[in-house]
Amino acid sequence: MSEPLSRTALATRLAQDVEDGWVVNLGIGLPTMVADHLPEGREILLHTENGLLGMGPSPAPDRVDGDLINAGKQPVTALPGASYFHTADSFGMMRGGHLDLCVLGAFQVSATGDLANWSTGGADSIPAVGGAMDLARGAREVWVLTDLLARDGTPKVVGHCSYPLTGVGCATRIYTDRAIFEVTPDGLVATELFGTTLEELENLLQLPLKGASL
Amino acid sequence: MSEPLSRTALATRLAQDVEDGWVVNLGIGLPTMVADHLPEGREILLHTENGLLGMGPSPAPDRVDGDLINAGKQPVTALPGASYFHTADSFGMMRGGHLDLCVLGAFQVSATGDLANWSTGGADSIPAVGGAMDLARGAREVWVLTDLLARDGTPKVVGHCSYPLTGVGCATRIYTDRAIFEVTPDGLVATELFGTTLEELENLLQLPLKGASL
Amino acid sequence: MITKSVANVADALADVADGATVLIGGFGLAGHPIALIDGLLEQGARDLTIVSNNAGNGDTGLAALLAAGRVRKMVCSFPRQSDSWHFDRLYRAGEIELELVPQGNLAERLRAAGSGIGGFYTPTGVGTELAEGQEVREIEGRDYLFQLPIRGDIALIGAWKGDRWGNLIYRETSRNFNPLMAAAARITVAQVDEVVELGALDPESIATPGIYVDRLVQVAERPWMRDGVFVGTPEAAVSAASEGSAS
Amino acid sequence: MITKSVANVADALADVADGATVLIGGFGLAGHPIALIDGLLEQGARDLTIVSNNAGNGDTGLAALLAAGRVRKMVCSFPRQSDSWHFDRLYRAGEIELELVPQGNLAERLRAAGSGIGGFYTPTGVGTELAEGQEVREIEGRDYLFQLPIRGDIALIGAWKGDRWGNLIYRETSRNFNPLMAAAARITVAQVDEVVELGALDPESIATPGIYVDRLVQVAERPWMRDGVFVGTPEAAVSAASEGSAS
Repeated sequence: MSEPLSRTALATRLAQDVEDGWVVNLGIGLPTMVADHLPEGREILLHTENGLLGMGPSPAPDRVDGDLINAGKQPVTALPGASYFHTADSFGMMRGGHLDLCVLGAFQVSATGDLANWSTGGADSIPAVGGAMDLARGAREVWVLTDLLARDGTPKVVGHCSYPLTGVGCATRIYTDRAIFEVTPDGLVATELFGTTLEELENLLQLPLKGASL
Repeated sequence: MSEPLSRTALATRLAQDVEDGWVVNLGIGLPTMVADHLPEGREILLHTENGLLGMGPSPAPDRVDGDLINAGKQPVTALPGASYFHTADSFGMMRGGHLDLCVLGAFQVSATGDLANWSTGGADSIPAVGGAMDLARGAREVWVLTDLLARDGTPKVVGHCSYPLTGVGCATRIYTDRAIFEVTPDGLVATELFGTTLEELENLLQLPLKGASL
Repeated sequence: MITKSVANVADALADVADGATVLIGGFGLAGHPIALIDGLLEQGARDLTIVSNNAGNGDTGLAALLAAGRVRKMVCSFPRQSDSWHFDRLYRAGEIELELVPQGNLAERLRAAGSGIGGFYTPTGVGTELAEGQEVREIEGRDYLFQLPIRGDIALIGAWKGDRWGNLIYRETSRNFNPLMAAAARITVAQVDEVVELGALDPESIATPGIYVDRLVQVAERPWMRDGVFVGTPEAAVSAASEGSAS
Repeated sequence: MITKSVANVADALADVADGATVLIGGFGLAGHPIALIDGLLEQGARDLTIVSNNAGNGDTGLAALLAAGRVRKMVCSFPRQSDSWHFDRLYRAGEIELELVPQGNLAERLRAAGSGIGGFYTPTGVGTELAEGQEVREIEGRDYLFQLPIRGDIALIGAWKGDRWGNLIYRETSRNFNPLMAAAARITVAQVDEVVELGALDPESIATPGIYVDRLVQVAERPWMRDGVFVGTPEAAVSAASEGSAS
């Protein structure tokens, strides 16, 4: 592709890789956009860690139910076939490895799959971790969805995270607006590029990259 | 009282001490007799560790429900207000100290409250523990209900259990056909005698006993 | 006869002592026992340790308790939210202590307390700064952190319906931490929209058996329900939508 | 589209390997997946490790599997019952290995496996011969035993109704170990009396969410039910009453 992906295009691209029948947790923030772009014809179950499997779309404005929210505390609906459970059962579901996929945002993600997405470590910032650390190891696959560069232009895909970690070696794939990376024992493998080249990316990230079937 | 208690009288006597509002587990075997002798006018909730709180009496013969049994695998009923839960939740209820009382049978019970009721340690016997060890520490009060003497005439209330233990220091009270004992830091205190004297009991058990308000 | 119902919130909370550890159910405002927290505010206990997933939303519930300076310490997973201004101010001013616990570990530690488990090993948080000072153990080739139970002196629970034995049912995702906290405290007080006849609750969906509940108070029905039936309200829509993104 | 239903028991169990660890739900015959066990008997896998609360009742279900010499090892809490003659014979003949686990520890170890807990500390069994060789740890002034998770290669579950996502509900005390085992195995197969439409099960009483179930088989309705309604039967009465006392 000849140019970087918009956020919508990026969420859509990731959504295409979510397989029929998977159970998926979309965390909070940017990854929740994926829900609106899941391909037609696939039945994908959404889990929200506050205690619902089988989450549906947002309700009509006059059908908002204060008892029915997602992990971002936004009103949602429940599909036929949904089930409710308490927080320990819900996190047991994740910790026990029963989900197929978690999609998470990132401040930084490293070439070995370390993820930092809960704290910038700033002296004045108020720490809040929520379910982030559980989500980071809460599924068979953990895909990171993020812009390649932070607002100040520094790369978010790094050799070593400088921000406090959420999980060690947990990310299995990284979807960014410039490239998709597979995290492998041999380092990052770029499987798709959007308006850039492998060489440009290596220079930008200052990381050795492998290309695969590009 | 001038003579030893029959089993029915013994179960009835224990039942009189079960207070209004208590949640009680009656184990299996002899203690289950207590259910039929609970005093009128008290509301006492029965817990059965296979997953029911609010157990009712046996069903009519033509209303037996194979899905509704007690820990002894006998058919039971459920009272209005009953609830069902899985085994981990049920044993959490006991282990967490939420029951008021467990009533248990015994092979032996010691002056310090050690209980042996799951195995005679015989070489050819097949061990089976079930919920016995959980029950032994599964309530605020653990009352042992047993004949004072085994069939061969040896005392079941002893200085030190020779059979394999179910729980250490768990029994708080011992109801037998000859006497009721409180297990205290200073040893056994006989609070009621049935057709015997404290001296006779001390000789029979070869244990120092205290009498209380006899 | 067993009757967990008490006449009003004040009676239910009369004995909360200064310095108590109070478990407060809810995830954001879903299942958050607002009426009980208002009662605790009125009751006056101070120097409290609060265990709750969040550290207050807007100006009601736990947020109001924080604003009144009653809380010495928060144990929670996600204090920082778009509408957590009272906590934010206290924290920045150094007027409140914070113990940050990942959400799944928080839930499991409460469950351990309720079910008599002495401690357990979790993979969550290994290798992060929240693991600092914690015992690490390798089990079957994988690293885990040791976690202790979290017990409460009192739990405040937001349920939907209850009966006189104290059995509780919840609605949808308002269940969250409530059943865990109900089991983890010495005294458990639940607010419900309705106290129903014994036997009226489905025994297969009682998420909190009455054994865990000491006191039950009926409060006003939640705004989006009428006579036990969901009706929705545009007002609720506005309020819920303004909660912002948080976990 | 998600469809956990398979055509028959044989298809559901085709891949059970020799030497597998099989978790079998039920407490006595309540919630015991008889049809699946009969299928396993027919399927032929041998050298099995079975985890189940009891070691068979009478001549059906697990008892039949034991009688056929398919089981190398039993992990259970209460093998000895008035009608456990097949296990008794094998045990006395030294033809079967037994790991005896107190019932609450068994349930909690299965739960640990399903929920990713690396291990935990229980007070149950401290100071008894079942604690021999186990790690003891003092926590907050009390002694506990360390326990590891129990995982299965496959779980056989006896539920009442299910839907195509694999959601399960149980009836009364037939719930017992089933939800714990469903979560603790790599592959989970459930038998149900009826596969119902998606949305027909009450989402508040689904004790096993579909995420834990891989295969669902509809079998004959239990004898004391007709078209989903309890009718009772004198025959069932006789059979249930003959189970004798056990735990």
